[in-house]
Parts: sequence; C-alpha cells; structure tokens
Amino acid sequence: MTSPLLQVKNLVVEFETGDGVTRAVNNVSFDIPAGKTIGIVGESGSGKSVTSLAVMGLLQKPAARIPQGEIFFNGQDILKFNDAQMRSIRGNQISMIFQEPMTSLNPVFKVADQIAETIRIHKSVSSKEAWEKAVDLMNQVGIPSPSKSAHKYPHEMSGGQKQRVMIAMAIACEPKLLIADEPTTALDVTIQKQVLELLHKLQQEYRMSMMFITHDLGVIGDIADDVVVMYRSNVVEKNNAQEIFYTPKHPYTKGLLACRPKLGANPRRLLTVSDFMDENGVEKIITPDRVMVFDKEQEKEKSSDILLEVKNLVTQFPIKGGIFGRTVDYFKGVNDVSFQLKKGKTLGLVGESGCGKTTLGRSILRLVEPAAGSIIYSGKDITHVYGEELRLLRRKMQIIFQDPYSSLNPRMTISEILTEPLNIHRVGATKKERLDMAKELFEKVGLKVMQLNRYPHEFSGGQRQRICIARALMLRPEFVVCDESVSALDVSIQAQVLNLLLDLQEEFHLTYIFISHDLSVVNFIADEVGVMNCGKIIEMDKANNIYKNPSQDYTKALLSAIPKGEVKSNLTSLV
Amino acid sequence: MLKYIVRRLLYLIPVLLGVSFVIFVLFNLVSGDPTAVLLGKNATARQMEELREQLGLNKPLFDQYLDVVKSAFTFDFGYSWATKQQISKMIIQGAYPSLCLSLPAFIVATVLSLIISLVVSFYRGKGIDLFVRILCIAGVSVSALAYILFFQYFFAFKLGWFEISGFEFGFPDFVPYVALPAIIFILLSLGPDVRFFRTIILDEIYQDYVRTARAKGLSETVILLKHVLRNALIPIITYVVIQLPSLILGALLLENFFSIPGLGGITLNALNSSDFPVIKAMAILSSVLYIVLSLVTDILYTFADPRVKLK
Amino acid sequence: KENNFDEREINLISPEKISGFDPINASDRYSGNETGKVYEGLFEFHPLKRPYELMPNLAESLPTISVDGLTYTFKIRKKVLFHDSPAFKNGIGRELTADDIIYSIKRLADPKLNAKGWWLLDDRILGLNEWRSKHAAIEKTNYQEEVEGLKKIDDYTVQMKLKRPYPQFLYALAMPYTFIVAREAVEHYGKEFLNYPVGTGPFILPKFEQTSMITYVRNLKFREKFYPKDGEEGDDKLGLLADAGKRIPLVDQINVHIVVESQPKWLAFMKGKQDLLEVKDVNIQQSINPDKTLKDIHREKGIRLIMKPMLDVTYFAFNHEEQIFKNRKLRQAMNLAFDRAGYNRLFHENTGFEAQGPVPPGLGGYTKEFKNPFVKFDIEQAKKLLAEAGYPGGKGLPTIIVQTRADTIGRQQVEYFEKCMEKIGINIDIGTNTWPELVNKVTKKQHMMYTMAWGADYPDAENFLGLLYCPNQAPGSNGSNYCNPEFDALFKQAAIMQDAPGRTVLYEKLNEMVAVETPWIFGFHRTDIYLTQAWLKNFKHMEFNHSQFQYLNVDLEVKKQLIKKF
Amino acid sequence: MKENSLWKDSFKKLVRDKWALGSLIIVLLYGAVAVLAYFGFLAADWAKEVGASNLPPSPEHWFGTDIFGRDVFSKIIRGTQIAMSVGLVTSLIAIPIGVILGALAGYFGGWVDDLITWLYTTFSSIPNIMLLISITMILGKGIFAVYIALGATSWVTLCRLIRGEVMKHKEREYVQAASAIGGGHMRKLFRHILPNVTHIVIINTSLQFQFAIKSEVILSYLGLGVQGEPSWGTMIDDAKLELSRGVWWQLASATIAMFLVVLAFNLLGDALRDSLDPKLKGK
Ligand SMILES: Nc1ncnc2c1ncn2[C@@H]1O[C@H](COP(=O)(O)OP(=O)(O)OP(=O)(O)O)[C@@H](O)[C@H]1O
Ligand SMILES: Nc1ncnc2c1ncn2[C@@H]1O[C@H](COP(=O)(O)OP(=O)(O)OP(=O)(O)O)[C@@H](O)[C@H]1O
Ligand SMILES: [Mg+2]
Ligand SMILES: [Mg+2]
Repeated sequence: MTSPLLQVKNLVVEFETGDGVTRAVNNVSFDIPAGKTIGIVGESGSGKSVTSLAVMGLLQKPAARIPQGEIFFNGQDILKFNDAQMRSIRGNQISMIFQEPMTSLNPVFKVADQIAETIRIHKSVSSKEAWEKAVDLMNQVGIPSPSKSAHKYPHEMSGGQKQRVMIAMAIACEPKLLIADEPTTALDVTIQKQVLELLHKLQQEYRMSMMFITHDLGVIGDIADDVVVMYRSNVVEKNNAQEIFYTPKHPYTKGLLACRPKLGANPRRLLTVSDFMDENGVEKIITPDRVMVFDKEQEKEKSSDILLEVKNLVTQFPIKGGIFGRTVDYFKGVNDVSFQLKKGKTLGLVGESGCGKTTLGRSILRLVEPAAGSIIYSGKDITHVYGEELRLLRRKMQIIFQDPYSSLNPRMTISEILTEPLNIHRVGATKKERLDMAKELFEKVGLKVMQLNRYPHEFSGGQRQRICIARALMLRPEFVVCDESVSALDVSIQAQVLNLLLDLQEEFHLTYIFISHDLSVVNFIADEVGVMNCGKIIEMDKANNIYKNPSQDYTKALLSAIPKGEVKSNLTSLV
Repeated sequence: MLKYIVRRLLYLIPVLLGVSFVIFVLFNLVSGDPTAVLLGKNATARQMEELREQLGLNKPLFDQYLDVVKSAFTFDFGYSWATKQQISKMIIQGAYPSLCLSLPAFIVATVLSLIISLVVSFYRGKGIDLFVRILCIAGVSVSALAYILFFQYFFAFKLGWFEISGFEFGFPDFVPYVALPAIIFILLSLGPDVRFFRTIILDEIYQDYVRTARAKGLSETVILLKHVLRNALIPIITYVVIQLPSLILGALLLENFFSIPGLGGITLNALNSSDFPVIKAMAILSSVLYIVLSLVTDILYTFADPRVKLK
Repeated sequence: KENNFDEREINLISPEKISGFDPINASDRYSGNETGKVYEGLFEFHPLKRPYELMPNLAESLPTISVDGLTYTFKIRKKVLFHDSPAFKNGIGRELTADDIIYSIKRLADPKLNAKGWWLLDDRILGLNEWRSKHAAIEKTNYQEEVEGLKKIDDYTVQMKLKRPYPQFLYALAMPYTFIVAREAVEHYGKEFLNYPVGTGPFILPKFEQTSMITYVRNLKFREKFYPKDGEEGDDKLGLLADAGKRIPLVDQINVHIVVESQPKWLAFMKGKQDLLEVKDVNIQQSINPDKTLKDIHREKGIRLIMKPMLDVTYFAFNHEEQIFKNRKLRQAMNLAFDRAGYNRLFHENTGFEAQGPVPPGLGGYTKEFKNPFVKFDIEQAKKLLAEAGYPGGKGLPTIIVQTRADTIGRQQVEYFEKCMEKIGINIDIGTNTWPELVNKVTKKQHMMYTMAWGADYPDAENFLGLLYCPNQAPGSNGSNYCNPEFDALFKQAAIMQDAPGRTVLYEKLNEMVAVETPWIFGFHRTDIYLTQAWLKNFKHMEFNHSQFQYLNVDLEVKKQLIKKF
Repeated sequence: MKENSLWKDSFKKLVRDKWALGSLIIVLLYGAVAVLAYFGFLAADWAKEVGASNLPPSPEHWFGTDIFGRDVFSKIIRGTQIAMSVGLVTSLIAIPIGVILGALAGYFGGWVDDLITWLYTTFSSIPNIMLLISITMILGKGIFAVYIALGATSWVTLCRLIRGEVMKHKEREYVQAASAIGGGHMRKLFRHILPNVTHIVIINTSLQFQFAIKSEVILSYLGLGVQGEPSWGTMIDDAKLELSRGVWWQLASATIAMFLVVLAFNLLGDALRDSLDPKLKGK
C-alpha cells in the first residue's frame, strides 16, 4: 500500500503550567491514508485537540514543547518545517476546524470576508469571486440566507452558525487533509447530517483525508474508516470502525460504547466509564442492576407548582444599514414564545441551529433585554426588575453559556472564577471554605483539583465546558439554563455530568432548561421537550410523546436525522 | 447613530460654557491686572485706569463673563489687547505654519512608529525588540533642546542641508524650512508612540483568532497588519486622535528655534502679555476641536469594532 | 535661499515678533525700528554725532522756542510725499502738511486708541488732556475740534504750546510715537491700519503680515535727503563718511528676519546670511576674547566688532515701603557685599560697566571721576555696616525675597546675588515670575526686592533720575517707591530746565547724592556688542536707531569676495 | 494546594526575568538615593562652591561643575529626589483619576460618559501652561504645586484610552457571565474588565514618569518649577545658555540620569505587563 498521507510517530507534547509541566500527549502514533477518515475519540482532555494542533504546527508558543516525535505529511517531517514552508501547506493542504469556533473567528471582520480570505491566499482569484465562493460555501454548510448572513459579524451569529463558518473556512480550498476538531458540537442533527454529507462528498471528489475528532460515537460510526481511541493522553486502541464498534478491546472503549444514552430506553442513571474500569484502566465486572432500565412514565409527579412562566416573549436584534449604521429593521431572535415550567422539572429545547434557543435562554435570565412579553419567575414578574433585585435573583437563576471559552475571564485563575459567585453572594464563611466547595464541585465534574490554579486557556474545550457547569452550579441555584452544556464532552464524562445534574435535581428540586441538539441526551434528561424553529416554539410535549409520535414535520425530520451509531459500510444512505 | 452625533455636537454648549468659565476664572487669577503689562514701562496710573475702563475690566465680573460666553458662541474673538491685531486673522495666519510643520511630521511619525512597533512585537522578547525599546527610551530621554541645538548646528549650518531658520508660505517653498524641525518632531514622538503601540499590539497577538489566521496559511506580516492591527485599533485611534489638537496649537520650542511664525509662539506671547482675548480664543478653538475629534473617535470605534455600541 | 549679489539688499534681524506698524504703539525698541523704516518724525537723531544730537527731519529746521520755553514753532519741509496708497485720491501719495502733524499728535492722545506712547505727551500740551478726557466720554473722537496747544499757522507751519517747560519735548518729537501718519490711511484702513503702513519714509512696506521675514523696498519717490557730511571725529577713519553727501536711501531692499532664539541668529550670521548681529549673552564668549578683542576666526572673515556702552542701568531694587529698607546702612551694606566682578564675569562676560549711580555714561549728569563709595566689594565693611544697621551678622533680618523673571538667566542672576548676601549672613529667596506677574507685583508694590533693567527712552539723564522721583512711584516708573524730598525738590527744578551746562551740573549733583543713598543695589551699564559683516557699510552703534537704516549701505564687491569664506 | 492569583503569579515571573530584576534594582537604587538626599544624608552640601565655574568633568568632579562652580554630580544626586517624587506623585495622582473616570465613562456610557467627557474636554482645551500657572497661583509655588499641576494636566490621555478599551471589553461574553452570576457593576468593571486593560495603565505610567520629569523643565522655565533646589529640569534648561559656551556636562549628566531611571521604569513596566499576561507562561 502507498505511504499514508499523514503519519504521526510517537508524538509527545508538554505544557508549562502554573503547576509545573504537564504531558498533554504521550507518544501518540497513527497514520492517515490518503482519502480515508480517521476518527479520534476519547476522553475529554485526553489530548485530541493538542495532537491536531501539533499537526498544524499551531501549538501555543511559548508554553508548549514537543520534546519528541515526528509528523510526516507527504513523507516530509513538518515539525522541521520553517514558517514559510508551514504556511504554504496550511490552509490549502492541511486545514483545520477548530473546536471552539466562537473564539476562533476574528471579531472585527465580516464572516464571509474571513472565509474569502483563505481562498484569496491560496488561489489566484479576484476578491469578488472569492466573496461569491464564500457565500456559496456558507450556503453549502447550511447557513440560512447566506447572502445576508455573509455581512454579519461573528458576534451576531449563533453558535452553530459560527461553527459552520469555521467549517466553510476549512474546506474552502479543498485541502488534502482536513482536521475536524469536534466540528458538530453545536449543530442540530439535521444540519449535522447535511455537513457530514458535504464532507463525505468532498472526500469523494478530492480524495480528501480527514482526521475527525469527536466524542459522538454515532457520528464516528457514520463517517470514520478507522478509529483511534485516546485516553489520558495515550492512544489506547487503534482499529477499523467495524472492530471498534463490535469487538472493542480496551475497557475504556467498551465503556464508551456502553455509556451512550440510547433513544429507546430510559435508564434512571447513565453508566460512566468508571463503571467499567477502575482508575488504572483495569476492567470491572458489570453488575446487572447497574444497567437496569426503567421507564420515566411510572415516576409520579414530583411537584405541581409552576416555577417559570414565559408569556409571548419577543427578543429582537437591530439590523443595521446605511453608512451611519442606522437601524433599518429588526430580526426577531425569539418570536412570541410562551410556556410554563414546573418546579423540579426539566424542559428540553431542541431545534435547528440559529432558531433562537440561546437567545431565549438569555432573555429569560435578562441577559438580553426582551422587547415584549413577560417572564414570571416563582409568581413574580421579573421582566422589569433591575439593579440589586436583579442581582439577588441571579443567585437563584443560572446559565451555562454555550461558548465556555469566551465566557471565562482570561485573566482569572479557575479557583478565582469558581469562588467568585460565592464571594458575591457571601456564601461560605471563610476563603478556605469557599475553596473547598469549589474543589468538591470541580471534582464532581471530573477535573483534577491540582488544575485549579490554571488559567482558562490552559484547558481543553471539554474541560472549559465543565468549568462553566461548575461555576453555574456553585451557588446551588433553583433554576439553570444549560445551553449545549455537554456538547463537547465524551459520552462518559457527559454521562457523569448528566448524572450530576439529575442528582442535584433529586436533592434540591432543581429546575432546568436544557438546550441541546443531541436528541438522545434531551430524551434522557428532559421531562418535557420543546421544539423551536425560527424563534417560535412549534411543538411542546412530554418527551416520550414527542419522540414516539411527533406532530410537526420539522420534528419528524429532526428525529430521522439522528445518526444511527452503526458503521460506515451501511452509510450508503447518506450518499 | 445620527442621533448620537447630533447629541454629541449639542454638547459643545455645556463644554463651551465650562471652558469659558474656567478660562475666565483662571485668567482673573493668573494675570491680575493686565493693564500694567499692556501699557509698558512708562505706564501712568491714570492711563492704566483709562485702559481698564476701556477693556471693560471695571464691569461687574458677571458681565465680563457674559462677554466671554458671547464670544465663545459667536466665535467673534475681536482684537488682541497686546498686538491690536484681529484675532481670527492671527490664528489663521499662525495655524498655517504650525500645521505645515506638525501635520506631516505627525503623520510620518505615527505611520513610522506603527511599522516599527509591528516589527518589534513580531520579534517580541528577542534582541532587536529590546534594542529598539532601549533606543526609544533613549530618544525620549534626550531633551528636545539638545536635538534642536545640535541638529540646527550640524545639519543646517555645517552641512547646509536645510535652512537654518525662517518660513515661507506656499507649498514647496516651506519644505526646506520645516524639514529639519519636522525630523526632530518625529524623533521626539517616535519613542512614546512605539512604546505604546507595541503594548497594544502585543495584547492582541495571543488571541485565538490569530491562530485561526495562521491556520489559513496567512504570513505573519499579513496577520499583524490586517488581523491584529485591526483589533488593536481602538486604543490606537484614541491615542492618535488625542494628539491632533495639540498639532494646531503648535510646538512652541521648535517654532521658536526655527522662527516658524506658528500658533505656539502666539499663545506664549499672549500669556506673557496677559492678552486675554487671544488666550480665550485659543482655548475655545481647542475645545471645539476636542469635541469634534472625540466624537470622531467614538464613531471610529464603532467602525473599528462592530461590538461597540454607541448609546 | 542663496545670497544674491545683484540686488543692493541688506539682511537684518529683529529678535522679537513685530506686532504691527502703528507708531503710537511702537513702544519697544524693535517695533520702533520697523516703524522707523516707513514713518518719519519731525526730528531725528544724527546718525553719526555723539553725544546724540537732534537734527530736523520732516521739520525744515529746529523750531523757534519762545523765551518762556512754552511755545514752539515748527517749519515743515515742503514736497514731502506720503507713499502711494489706495487710501489717497487715485492712489497717489499726497504732500505732507501741517494738518498731518497735528492729526498725528492728536491721534497719540486719542482716548479710544489709548496709545502706549501717550505718557510722552501726557499733561504736556495745552488743552490736549482736556481734549482727550472730553472724547473719552463721546462716542466718536472728533479731530476737527481745535486743541489750544496745537495750532496750524499755515500749511507748512505748526505752533505748539506747552503747559509748562518740557525740555525733552523735541526728543519726544523724534520718537516713533510721534511719527507722522496720514489721516486718509488711518480712516481708510480702520482697525487694519497697523498692517498697511503708509508713511513718508525712505522704505515702503505695502502690507504687513505676521511672518518670519519683513521685506522693505526703497521708496522711489523719497524726497531729496542726503547722507550727513560730518560726524564724530574718527568716523571718517572708520569709513563712515565714505557716502557723505550721497542721496539716501543707499540700498534697494531691506529684509528683516524675525529670529527669537540666539543660536539661529548666530548661525545665520556666521553663514553670511545676515549682515548685522546684536550679540547677546550666550554668544558673547564665542565672539570676543577675554581682552574684548574680536576672535581671529571671525576677523579672517572680515567681520567687524562694535562695542559701545548702552544707555541703560540694571539694578536690584528695594521696596522702600518695607520698613527694613528705610535703613540706609542696611542698603549700603548689601551694596558692598555684592561682588560685581564675579557677576560681570558670569553674566556679561566682563563687558559691563559697574554702575556708580543711576545715570549711565554718555549722558550729561554722568561723571567719570565719581566713584560710589558703596559700589565696591568689601565684605568687612559690609559686615560692619550691617552691624551698625542693627543686624549684626544678619541677625534679626527676615528672609528677603527677590522677585525676578523666570527665565534661566533671571534665575541664575538672583542665585548669584543670594550667594553674595549669604557671605554677610543675609538670607535671600528667589521669587521667579512670569513677566505679567513681575510687572503686577511691582505696580502693586507687592515685593521686597526685584531686579530690573532700564533703557533710555531719550538721551537725557532725567529719564533715569526719574526712576527715583517720588511722584513716579508705582504704578509709575519708580518701582522701588523711593522717596527723598531733597532729591525730589532738585529733580523738579532740573526737569523743567532747558539743556544747558547748569542743568548738567544739577543732574550730576542729583546722581551723586542719590548714589550714596543707595536706593538700589546698583548693577551695571551694559554694553551693546555688534558684529557686522565687512560688506555692511555705515553702521554705527546707535541707541535710538529707528531712523538709522536709511543710511546703511552694502558693498556687493566685498560680499562677493568674502562670502566664499563662509 | 496553594491558592494563587494573577498578581501572585506575575510577581514570581517578574523576579525570574533578569532584565526586570535589574530594572527593579535600578529603580530602588534611585529611590534610595532620593530618600537619602531628601533627609540630607546625600549631597547636602550641593550648594557649596567646590571649584571654578564650568569646569569640565575631571577625577575630582566626575560631572564637572556648573556656572557657580557647584559640583554637578551632587546636583544630580540632589535632583534625583525631585525627579523621583515628581514622577511618582504625579503618576499617583494622574493614574487613579484617569483610570477610574475612564472606566466609569466607558462602562456606563450615557450621562456618566457625557459628564466625564465634558470634564476632560474642558480640562484639555485650556492651554496647559495656563492651567499650570494658575494651579501654582492657587497653591503657591513649590514642589507640591508642581505635583498637582502635572497630575491634573496628565490624566486626560489615560482617561480617554481606558474609556475606549472599556467600551470594547464591556460587550465581551465573560462580562455577561459575570452578571449572570450576579456580579454588580463595580465588580464587573474593576474585577473583570480592568485586569484586561492593565497593559494600557502600565505603559501609560511608565511614559507618564518621563513626561513628568520633562515637564518639570517647562515648569521651571515658566518659573513655576521647584525653587532653590537643583532639579534635572533646571539643569537641562540651563543647557540652553551653556551649550554654546561648550558646556555640555550638565545636560549630559542630567540626561543620562533621567535615561537610566526612565529606561528602568519602562523595562519594568514591560516585564510587569508580560507577567500579567497569563498566555505568556514559561519562556
Ligand atoms: N495551553 C495549555 N497549557 C496547559 N495545558 C494545556 C494547554 N492546552 C491543553 N492543555 C492540557 O492538555 C490536555 C489535552 O488537551 P486537549 O485540548 O487536547 O484535550 P481534548 O482531547 O481536545 O479534550 P476535549 O475533547 O475536551 O477537547 C488537557 O488536559 C489540557 O488541560
Ligand atoms: N447580536 C446579534 N445580532 C444580530 N443577530 C443575532 C445576534 N445574536 C444572535 N443573532 C441571530 O439570532 C438567531 C438566534 O441565535 P441563537 O444564538 O439564539 O441561535 P441558537 O438557537 O442558539 O443556535 P445554536 O444552536 O447554533 O446556538 C440567529 O439567527 C443569529 O443569527
Ligand atoms: Mg479538544
Ligand atoms: Mg446557541
């Protein structure tokens, strides 16, 4: 067989951190043959992104070091490349979809400009052609009304839209190798399907190879030829998808496969990898009671008093025009939404990316000012509460932002970030006490206490997401909006977090609005599900009813698009 | 936005009121009784009294203040007490040379220091970076006087590359006169500018979008010039625009040594002969400039960074 | 700009900004010099003769003065034309007449204009003050209205009546303040008049603008006026009489460069771009050797050195309203403790003359022989006197604050004074001021001591002795508020005497008597130091040189030769 | 596990950087000299005549003598006190005012912004010289007046810079996050936004210092400077008269003295700025 396009040989990456040197990647080796897709799955924080960044030669100097290892691209060791050489391959031969599109886009340029730029560098085209190509790409990745959206700035787009901009940017020059780091974390299944098809198409046309990092085994199943499993900065298993899925060897892999929430069944709790192996990777015997399954229906109503009521809520964004940027029109991010939410219940919000989920969540917490309608929280209209009152309210209502990175202050250590809410609301007597509370929660979301002194940029995407979760839960709120809060987590950690949320709900009667595009997760956690489209809630019902017999076509479409989590061979349906 | 602009322009009113008040108070503090100075060494008590009457210094303070306000809003500054010249004419005649000197110099200085600071921030921490920084500070540590005396002696007198001093109106003519002071001007402002721009730029180059830009295969220079610079724009704009009013008000030392009949000298003379109308005019002029310019900055902000909203 | 050799032009420097060309406000020497190029007065100082001597200029001859010295009758020169100007009928300058003289004097008195030069005629001419105060109230000044003291006999004769004898009157008529202007011009240009000088003078400046160079061109219609045939003896040797009898002006163009700082002045001169340089403190050392001869490097270039004592005096004034300074012995002690030699070395490069009294050499009233017993450096005697004064070793004296200008030299000079006084135990503090501040402190008597220099307005000791005349005290010129009845009585008497030996004796008496009273700490009579290029002809040091420029000449041949050396 | 924060880290990093350490030492040295001079342990006899006037540098007078034959070296020492105090105190006045007002204006916008904009516009439109003069008028001449005068005239720039930056940052998501956890305005402003604009404050301070020393020249030229005490300002000012006499040593030594300390301050500032930037870990 021909020599592989990309060849990573016992790569080691280390970082200098507040608490000494950490090894993020520990001699990792794998190959990517031309025209094939390697799926990389693994625990959050296991070194997937770092590996890919190493391939791009974009590791964060000066903190990062590569003490050992080689990376061959087309037979050349690109670690030895100088800037110019690296530049010549970046963008047009190897390109990358970064894990966190929100922060990865330049805030002051229009999105289409940023896509077009890539094209202009590597292809000799006029800027006009480039722009048109960009708009076309935006269309292909399914951004609504691309010619309009082309003029938007990143902060004016929804998470998923930004992510798709990133994707468009990466595929703009039909690269030989595409590194996709969690490219679909913010995409609802329909869009996800569309994107995956697009990638698959490109692969067919240009024999593009892909390094596809994800935690979503379903997706892996759909797209990957071979799979690499990473765990604690090591590669623990390499094999073709088939094998991985049907005869996993490493306990972690087995755990992963077992942990995914299935649409059909409704376990009380989700299993986590720790159920399959202990700390040092030794396999455990699974006691059947742990996988016991039961049906939510049997559960008697916890409570009946309404905590949150939203009436005809409208939130709009000005659309600017003219040289002096006068407001010519308004875009309704949330358009006349009404619903009720009982105490101790969870409302799952699903819907196409860009349909207004985040905006709705933010509006409820009054982080964006609603234009009309009213929000009634535990019997009190909070639509026009300000100042101190609002501040105190915030103690009870929390949000987990969709974009963890940009919601973390780059100049605060994690311990500061976590203890801050406590300081604000004078929870916990001493500094010590507060710190302990922080530590406890920090571990509950599966992070190591010794990392508390790091700064946000020193974490992996998933880790940051968990930090945000921890921050939101610090105050033991009554009501939490979780915006795509487990999107970047591998199923095991995901399960761990979901369980945590459930436990808290049990204990403290917490109430959640759970925004997610992952229907199986929603299905698992939500008592009721609301389906949003174009700023409206088009359907709302008990979870099971929705899944069993959806009334709206849009919902049907959603459900049908869920990846099966089986192997590519029978993915022909996609193509 | 238009609303905003209008509101900010309306703002001239309180500002002018404030300025004219402060100026008025200060003046009455500073130059006690101007008549003695205005009339020269042989002044007699009687004549001083007459002059005081004539200049309206015997009017009740409030009326005097009203006069100040009036001229502030009508932009009618009347005639200088000391030179008896029409002030608006003095200012126009003086602004021209001042601008001939400071405006080109300023632009060159800004662009130059932007380039330099981009380069050094690219090599941050390396030898050249340190070297340039030290150079900058050396540059600012040397007193302007030293530059002037030396340069004038060496380049104008010894080498005869430039005119020693003087000025001529009209485009190409003034060049040989302002060239040398302009160079000094640039040298003097290079130091602080580079230092400032450098920090601003450094604050940006570790953002994630820079990583993305690299991933696209952009060259470092493009990244710096386009992505980084654009994001660093807000403080740079502020910093640059702040200096503009002072350009028109002229660089006193330079103007004096190179006999450039600019506003710098006029202001100082006014102060030295307690020529209130002129001082007043200068202050009002610069406050108007200030308002307009800070309005411009704010508008530029919104262009520089779409996230900035003006309420 | 290159030197040009075909045009007969000379390049001069004005060290201060010129604010305008209105004679009645030409208070400082430099604006005087500029107005003097376009305007003329009835009289002018003889360019060569010393001591200064008046000669008729627009006046045909010296006036006839009535015996009581109150009535002056002036004959005015005929066929004197004003410069052409749109102000006149079809733009042609008309002939000057008696009316212009009267008009110009009245204009100096016009209350609406409140001229800086008014003090000169204030309370001198019969009826003029009344005219002034009358019009102060009225809206528009009426020049038609007769003034008793200013009578037009015929078109070429004017008669002026004084309130009381005013021996300096003719000097007054030679000063820029009284230069003759044309009514049409004044009225035509209104407030802009000061930028459109329309005179009768030898040079023309069509329009004045605030720039760095003023260019005058020769007045082609200038009346027949000739270079004087006689001067001070020795002038011919200096070649100052080479052009005797020639028609003036002798050059076609004068460029006056406004250069404030000393370095550019110096460099421009040393490059041969300037013909005349008034050397000030910092450049003195570069120009002359310790023995006050020109440095060779300059001599090689043919540059000439001219050093002449100025008609001025510098002093540290006491405020005599301060109790402590009423004590003569204290004042004398301080005079003795002041080491003038060192001061002269540091600040005047040894070119100053120690002042024995207020009156400078070169004026009647100054006597070579007179040595002020307290103008010498004698610590011992100073200590002795200080003790006698009641302050042994300076005990009991408050710290004395000396007010001065804030610039470097001002500061240093007082610092020096401070060090001198230290030696006898007197504490001095420096009060640095902006110019307005200083003036205000003096006029408001808010000071203990201050430093000042006084330059002559006209060559008459009265102008200096007046600085100590009680009625002149602040806000008048007597800033030290010195009062001495005896002195005042004598001064009053001398002030109204015509220039005559008798008066000189009186002046001498006054000078010496006030000198030993030491109302000030006497400083120096400074020296004017000029460098001139070899090609600049006919320049002679002159205190009141506003009318001098018409006599200057340039030798282009020499210039062509020498310029190579620059 | 030890608990640490931005500032603790940065100090650790600071002392690791040898240039920064060197600068720190220099600054401290100057400080010490200043203090000693102030209490008269150093150069107390600066005013004494030690030789003829304007002696060039020589073994016994390292920096030569001035016009009154005073030792320039001891004048420099003595001047350190004024330079340092002027530099520091004016910064201490200007920086807080500038930062706080700028931050408030940028953060709250609306009428607060209007008010503050009004304030600094008014301030900066008055000819500086005039402001300086009148302040010294009110406070009487002397070092104290100089502090106030310079402090009062130099906060504007910083104020406007901070305002601009804060306007930029307040739209960031991490600020929203702060309000989501119930952070009040003050917290958002001072705990979250300001740390992200420190670099501007720092650079401004380090420039401010040399600006202050230099303006002291102008002040003394206007006679508003420090009286009866040698200051680098006045020494540089004297040069105007001395250079043409070939007396360069006062200017030179004052300049060098200033250069060193300004350099130290700037390098220190840069180092501090770097150390405050978490992304610059480990180099
Ligand atoms: N700049 C940095 N400094 C220090 N440590 C870092 C840095 N970047 C990443 N790390 C650490 O390296 C490890 C691997 O990070 P990486 O981003 O590769 O994880 P990941 O596999 O992408 O996880 P996720 O699925 O959550 O993105 C993490 O433990 C993280 O804490
Ligand atoms: N600041 C803004 N200005 C203008 N339009 C905005 C702004 N923020 C969001 N929008 C638009 O509002 C719509 C809803 O955005 P929102 O972030 O709520 O979508 P979402 O449901 O969260 O999508 P995703 O699942 O991709 O996060 C999007 O079409 C977006 O383009
Ligand atoms: Mg990752
Ligand atoms: Mg969203």
